Amino acid sequence: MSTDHMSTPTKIRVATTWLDGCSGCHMSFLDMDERLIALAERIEIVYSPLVDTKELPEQVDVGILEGSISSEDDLEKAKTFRKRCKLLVSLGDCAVNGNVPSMRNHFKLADVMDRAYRENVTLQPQIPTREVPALLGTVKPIHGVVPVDIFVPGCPPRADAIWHVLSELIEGRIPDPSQVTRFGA
Amino acid sequence: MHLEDLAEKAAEFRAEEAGIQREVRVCVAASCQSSGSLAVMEALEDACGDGKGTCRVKGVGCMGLCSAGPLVSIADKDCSLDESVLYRDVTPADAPEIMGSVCGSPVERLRCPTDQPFFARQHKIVLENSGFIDPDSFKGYVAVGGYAGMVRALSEMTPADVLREVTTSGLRGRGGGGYPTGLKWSTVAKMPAGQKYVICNADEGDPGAFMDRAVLESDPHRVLEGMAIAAYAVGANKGYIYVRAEYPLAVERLQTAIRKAKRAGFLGSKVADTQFSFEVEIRLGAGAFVCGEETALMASIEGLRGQPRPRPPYPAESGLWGCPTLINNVETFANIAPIVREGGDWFASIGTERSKGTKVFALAGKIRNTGLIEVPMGTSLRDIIEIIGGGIPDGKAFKAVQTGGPSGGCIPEAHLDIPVDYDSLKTLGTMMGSGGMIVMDETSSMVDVARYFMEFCMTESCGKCIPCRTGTWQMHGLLDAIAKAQGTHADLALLEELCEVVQATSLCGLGQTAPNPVLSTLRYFRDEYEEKLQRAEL
Amino acid sequence: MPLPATQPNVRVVTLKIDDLDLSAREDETLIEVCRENKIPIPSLCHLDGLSVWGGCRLCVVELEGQNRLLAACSTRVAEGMRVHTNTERLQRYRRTLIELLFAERNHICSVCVSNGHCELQWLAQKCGVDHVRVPYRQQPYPVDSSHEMFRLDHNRCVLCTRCVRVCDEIEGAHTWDVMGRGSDCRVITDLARPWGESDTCTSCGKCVQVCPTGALVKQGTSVGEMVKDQHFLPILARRRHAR
Amino acid sequence: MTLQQAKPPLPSADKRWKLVNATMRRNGYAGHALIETLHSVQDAFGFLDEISLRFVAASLDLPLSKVFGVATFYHIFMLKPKGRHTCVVCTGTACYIKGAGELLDGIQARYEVAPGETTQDDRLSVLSARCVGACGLAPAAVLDGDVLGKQTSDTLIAKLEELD
Repeated sequence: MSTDHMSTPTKIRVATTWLDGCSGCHMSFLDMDERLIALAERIEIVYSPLVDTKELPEQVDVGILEGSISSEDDLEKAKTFRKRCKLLVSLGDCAVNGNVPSMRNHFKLADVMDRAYRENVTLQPQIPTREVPALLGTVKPIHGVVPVDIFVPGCPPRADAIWHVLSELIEGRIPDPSQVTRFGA
Repeated sequence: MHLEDLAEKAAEFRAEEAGIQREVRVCVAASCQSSGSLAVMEALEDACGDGKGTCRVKGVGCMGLCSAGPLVSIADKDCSLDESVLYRDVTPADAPEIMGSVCGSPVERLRCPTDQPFFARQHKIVLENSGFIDPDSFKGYVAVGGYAGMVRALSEMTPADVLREVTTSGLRGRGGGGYPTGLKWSTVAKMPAGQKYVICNADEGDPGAFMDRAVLESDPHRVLEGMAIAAYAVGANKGYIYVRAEYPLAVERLQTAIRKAKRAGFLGSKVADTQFSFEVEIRLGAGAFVCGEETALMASIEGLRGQPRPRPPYPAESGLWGCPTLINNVETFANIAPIVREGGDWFASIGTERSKGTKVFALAGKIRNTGLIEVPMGTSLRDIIEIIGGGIPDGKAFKAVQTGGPSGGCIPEAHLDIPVDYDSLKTLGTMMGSGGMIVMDETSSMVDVARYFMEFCMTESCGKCIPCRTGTWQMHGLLDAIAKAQGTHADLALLEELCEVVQATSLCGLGQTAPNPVLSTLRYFRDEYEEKLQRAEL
Repeated sequence: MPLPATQPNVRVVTLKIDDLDLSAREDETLIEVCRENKIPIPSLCHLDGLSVWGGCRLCVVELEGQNRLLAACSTRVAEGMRVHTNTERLQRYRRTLIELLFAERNHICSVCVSNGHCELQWLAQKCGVDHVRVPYRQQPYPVDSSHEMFRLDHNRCVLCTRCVRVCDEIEGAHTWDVMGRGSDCRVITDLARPWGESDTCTSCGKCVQVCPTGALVKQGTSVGEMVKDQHFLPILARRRHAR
Repeated sequence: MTLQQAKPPLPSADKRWKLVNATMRRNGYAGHALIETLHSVQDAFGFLDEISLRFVAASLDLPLSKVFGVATFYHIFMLKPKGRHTCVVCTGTACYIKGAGELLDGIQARYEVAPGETTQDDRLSVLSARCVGACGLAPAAVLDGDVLGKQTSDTLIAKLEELD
């Protein structure tokens, strides 16, 4: 992390995305309210569902992932984030431990699909095959597929916790989120 | 009863056999029985019948070379041809020919030379009667000097004298840990008088170990005698033998032995006409390896789930039903009678500085002579494997020898010259254990071996403490991934860390030693792991 | 587990825990002395008023001059002991043990009725467990809602056996026990039949109150609503003991 | 305060219950005779069912959950009836090194049963043991009580095929 204070501090380039989750962690991020303004002076969001950019840049300082790895698409995104981000953050319980999406792990994938797309559907029950990414057999936390540097548990982590983590990163320190959040918090 | 009375009895029992000119000994221990020795014995009995009672066919205990069973030995009176002739791989059809042979011209085609190192290099104390006496015969045991140790202790020694002999002998527990037996006994003896127990741990659970089984099946009275001496020394009047239900033959022979010893007044109230009383009861295990751990074993005797409890308090202080309890394993008790009989100094003259006496090993795996051996402590592994064991069959190369079962480790070629004793094995990252020695050749994968033992520990974990219950599951998963060439370097790092945590935090010995097979294969065969990781990461 | 009977004349010993000079009765265990003196020791199976179990291993401490770690719950104090309760090594081991527990069953805190009032969740935070490095076992377990007042969710059970002990030692019913072995262990009522069919359960609810997690809860509670109250335990234990 | 627990009546007229009762009587109906008693039930009936567990619990005055906990802790106790024949494959270290895995794989391939399972037609139960102590004969299996040494998958299956 750059701590070069000679001139105007360079902004930290941050990318975020949501994988299999409810996007609640991103909502919690927005709950930072007026602190977002202060944050905007220190970080630059280069890619996120919250902004318009459609391409993840090649070089990113901090990548923040919400949600678990449930589909081929999630897996690809996580790998790309890992490749392009210096630091990777797992934000929220789904990213950190699989949380609610992982509750389907107790069932066979085919049974889950049947329940969702056949048993409870009255009109044209069928399992979608096109334009939706294939689901993986087992839902995993992000660090189950790529190395992760910082874990911010919580469902969702409170805005204060996210603020703490980002502030520490801005100051060039590696945060210890267990001071401010926990599983299920 | 005094020693002279016992000697008189022994002489009397021997005299009953005076008319027998030829004794045919057929091994009827489990391994030879599995190879059909009972049918051989029957055929020999048929062929033996000259009606004059001068020939006797006798079922005896283990003769050691199990891979060549059924084994039969013939001893002809007044024939000095190495005292007896040993035959291997005998079938019922061979019986007439064997019985027809006369002193001096044995059946060469079946002959198993007894001057080969497998027999010649052994030194038998625990197995001294094994293969000679009928395990079901009380008279047979007394005739060869059995119960002399007990009678000597009861009639000529105080409990303190016995403790002194056992301490002087330097005997250490043969169950694995190597705790000094004299010290253990003294601790129980020092507890205030009252109800005390003696337990014989015959829950031989290490896969690949069958020493205790052989002792129980071949010479059960020896174990009872050892227990009785122990009970006298520590002030106990009740003993339990906790034996695996998987050893029905051993159980049967123990039951017979207890019944006969009791009838002869050598167990029960007023043992050998003294004020000392000692009752022995058998308790069956029910398929739980963890019950080899002493606190779990006691829980099992109490009719509970065999889960260990934290120590201290040690059993010597608070054991069975909260009473002071002495627990030793079969082989330890089997050493007691000779020690009392011959003296602690005699025993201490055998073996090494810190490991006295002999040790029985069960040789198995990729080795030519599979079976049971007894050698002085300090014999080198190389002697045991290459000379006594006859080396590796099928022209394969030696890779490792595993000692100590699921708690032990694998020793590579480079360390084969170390003397086998408690302390040397420990420095190699393994342990003596109960005496199983599994030899592996170049075709064995050490990652597979580690996974095998971890699977064992995982399924045998009692479930009480977290590190063992779930740590072994995790380690097994990681080993499985690595063995299937699906593991990463991160997996290996995690495996090593789990090894440390499980070792340091588990409640009992099972968990504390469960990582040993992994750690020792990593220490000597790390390249085999690395190779699999590389294949996974290609 | 019965520790040896205490002497009628109990002596006092002095010892050092984390550089604090302390005195204690010689029949006390390390965890009791630590709790008295507000030295935090993590533990899941130990509970004041129940017998010692020694299963969770979270309370392991270092004793100077000894290589082996000791469980504070099952180690009596001794004169001159020098104990360390929170070294880097111990912290690392405790983190791993908690991770192992989270991976063993399906503790999904966010949808648990005990969320916010769970000892496991709380310990994870205290010990700095912010993720679980080992793979999850992914073994599904049943939920038993057959009892009219209480519910048992095996997915959240840590096998601390507090329920078994309180039912046996305090209530005297011994409705609970543990079946199976290793990771297949499960707490059971009677012959492992549904709890609601138990003819030995007195529905006293002590098991629910002592359960550290959301494994045993009251019916009708929703996420985060299950708050447990264990203050009864030392009082009952003392009175039972006095008889 | 002593509340004597009356001994329960035998579950049925089946003579085997008397053997079970004898074991308990010999041990003075003490709770610590539980494992011995379960052994005698299994010896007599081949497995432990709910009736027998309840009878033993009541006779020894033990909690049901404790009896069930013990019965499921020890691997030797079976809660379901076994097949007409039982084949125990030894998976001790010596047998493992010499190919016990292949024996189990062979049985699995031929009869589609894993250790601990019984064939659909109740003909054969397959079990694995942690060491039957016949290491000199590795790999070994025990078929209806008889030890078969130095087996290969083919020889063992040939033996199993001969069963009725």
